[in-house]
Amino acid sequence: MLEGILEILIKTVVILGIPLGALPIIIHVERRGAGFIQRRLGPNRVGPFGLLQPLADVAKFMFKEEVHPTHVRPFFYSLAPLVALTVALLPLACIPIMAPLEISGRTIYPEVFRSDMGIFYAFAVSALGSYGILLGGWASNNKFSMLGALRACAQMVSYELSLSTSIVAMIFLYGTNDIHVMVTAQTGYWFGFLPKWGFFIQPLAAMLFLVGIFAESNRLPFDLAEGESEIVAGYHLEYSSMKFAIFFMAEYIHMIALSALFIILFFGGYSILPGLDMIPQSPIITPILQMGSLTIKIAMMIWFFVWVRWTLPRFRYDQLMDIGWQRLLPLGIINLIATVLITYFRNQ
Amino acid sequence: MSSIYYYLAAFLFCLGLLGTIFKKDLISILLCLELMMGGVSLLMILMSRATGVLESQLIVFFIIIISACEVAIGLSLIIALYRKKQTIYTDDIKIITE
Amino acid sequence: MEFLSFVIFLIIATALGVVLMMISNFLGFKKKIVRTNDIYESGVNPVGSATRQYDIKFYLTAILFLLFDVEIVFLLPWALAYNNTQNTGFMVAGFVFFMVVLLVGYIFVINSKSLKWEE
Amino acid sequence: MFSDILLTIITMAFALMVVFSKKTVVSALALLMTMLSIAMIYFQLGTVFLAAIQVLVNAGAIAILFVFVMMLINLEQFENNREKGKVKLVISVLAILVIMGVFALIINNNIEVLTANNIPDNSMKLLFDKLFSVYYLPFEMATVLLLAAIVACIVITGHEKAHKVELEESHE
Repeated sequence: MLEGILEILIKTVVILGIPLGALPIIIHVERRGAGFIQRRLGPNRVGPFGLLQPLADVAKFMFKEEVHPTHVRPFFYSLAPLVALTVALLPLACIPIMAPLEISGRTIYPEVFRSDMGIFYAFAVSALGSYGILLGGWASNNKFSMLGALRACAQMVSYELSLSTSIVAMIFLYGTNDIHVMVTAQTGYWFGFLPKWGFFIQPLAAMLFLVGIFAESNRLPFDLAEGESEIVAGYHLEYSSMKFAIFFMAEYIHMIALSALFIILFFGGYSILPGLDMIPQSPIITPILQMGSLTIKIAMMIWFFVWVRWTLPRFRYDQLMDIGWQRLLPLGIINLIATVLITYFRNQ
Repeated sequence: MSSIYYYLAAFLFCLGLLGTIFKKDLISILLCLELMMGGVSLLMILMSRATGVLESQLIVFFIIIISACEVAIGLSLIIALYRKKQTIYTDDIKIITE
Repeated sequence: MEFLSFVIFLIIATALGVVLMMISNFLGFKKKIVRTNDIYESGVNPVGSATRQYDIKFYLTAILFLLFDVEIVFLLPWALAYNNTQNTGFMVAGFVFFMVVLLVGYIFVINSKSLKWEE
Repeated sequence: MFSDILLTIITMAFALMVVFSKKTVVSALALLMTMLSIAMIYFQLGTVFLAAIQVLVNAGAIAILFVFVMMLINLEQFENNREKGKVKLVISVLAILVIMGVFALIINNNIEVLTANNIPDNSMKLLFDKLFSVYYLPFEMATVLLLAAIVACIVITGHEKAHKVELEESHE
């Protein structure tokens, strides 16, 4: 019993520590990437290549004055960032970073809690992400915040539909909910060179999911929730110092968690990247390679997010809703019908 | 497992009933109806566990579908009423229809 | 065991947020200026209250999301059950009916123009 | 054992908040928390799939709908003018206590039967197989019910233009 609790604690610390530790690096990459894409320098003064800039930012967030506006609803005002962060962290609990380990006859699963309903769980929990935003906007008691929160909520909710159609299509094809089985199904090659990734059998579903991630995590081109030119900063307008930083962190962690889900469904999860599997396998090297592969894949996703953010302009709100309801949702439904019918008639 | 969840299910149902009887605004009445549904579904799952009959878990599926429909239509009606009469209190509606 | 690990994860995740919020409470720079705590409205004096009536479309979006979400959520167990059963023809026939109902609802929604945002 | 009692207390506290809170928005948020703690109970009882559905539909969509409506309706213009019929309240509380008492009697007399665990481990698979073979027709009918609900919602709230004209007139 005590051993079990210790195991859970270690796993929890590792699973929470990796994304939180990676956050400053991601933010730094984002800024330097912005500089690179827009042909300017970006932060380069603090430390070599500006590498200490994230630390300086953290220190600044800690020592800033915490403004407590007088017109807010105090309890919910403090609760909102907490809800946002906790809900963003929850989907990480079922994401495995390597294959199950066999240690002295006992199977140790790398994810914090093991369930054959892994994808369901992650999907259900990430659907709660809009509450932090809605609560923050409402508690701020400010017109800009309120409007930003309502916009963000309506947007997240609309894109969740097309996102779930693509999840249904993938679960139908894999025939399972278990993340480890899904990853095993994606290990290996077709014709000797093409990895067996879900992306190559369901490119349309992958596109839907990718657009869904952008909308769910409120990233540009879909960051209507904080469109500076219209509603100043949206739902976190009245937040300052660490509370603002927590909203910021929650957004990035939500992005990381959804990217991890995307990689599990479409890019083989922790399965070893082509090229890296030339290295001879052994019980010690394989888990390291798997973790490395997953890290590389997520890093590529993050770079993709940065790239898109600094390349595309923002959509208008009516365009955003039209894309969600009139383009992506019918595409998702048609894709699902086609997938089911083709699978059925091929097996006849 | 202890039997405490049975009491919880009964408590939720009775509390919902109390609220439905005494609340004056329509939104709170809908909220209390949701509480009652929560109590019933919990009882269904507990009974399915005790008897081993899986069908009672299926009833929970249908309760969820029906509660979704009920809430959607109920709230639409409240919105429509609010636009017409600018009120959501049951007493005011009574006065209007008289 | 599953439940226990979930609860431990939940507690630690929440504790993390609380600790982070505490940090700036203790370390934060403290200065009392009355104007800082005012409502922010682009620097001018605030007009009216924030609890005004917002557009009905937000609400309609949410309501349609609820109904479509229920339909799509029930496709997930269908996708799992399809891979367990021998009687695939029956399953696919039901699926086609389900999808036809979903599409009829969808076409009705689009035709009613309740989701058109531009004026 | 300990977690049972803790979860029960949490759920009861939130349920009481739903009914007795002064602000309707707070009671909607309390309903959300009640739904989430009921989902935790489902999870603890081993029906993970139903817990996920509960979180997705009841907590994720229904509660959000309530919060949205409250923000649309601008509840704060209504004062809390609930009149309290003391006699009615006492009578119904007594009635509910009697119901609970009967319930307690039934539970106490069958305690071994009721606290047994007769669900097999792979119950979800069996459940899905049943839902999509024997109970397929009711399931499809439920879908049609959802269609009817969609149509009803659009029809009920769909008089946007008429409402706008009204508003403009009232402004003038």
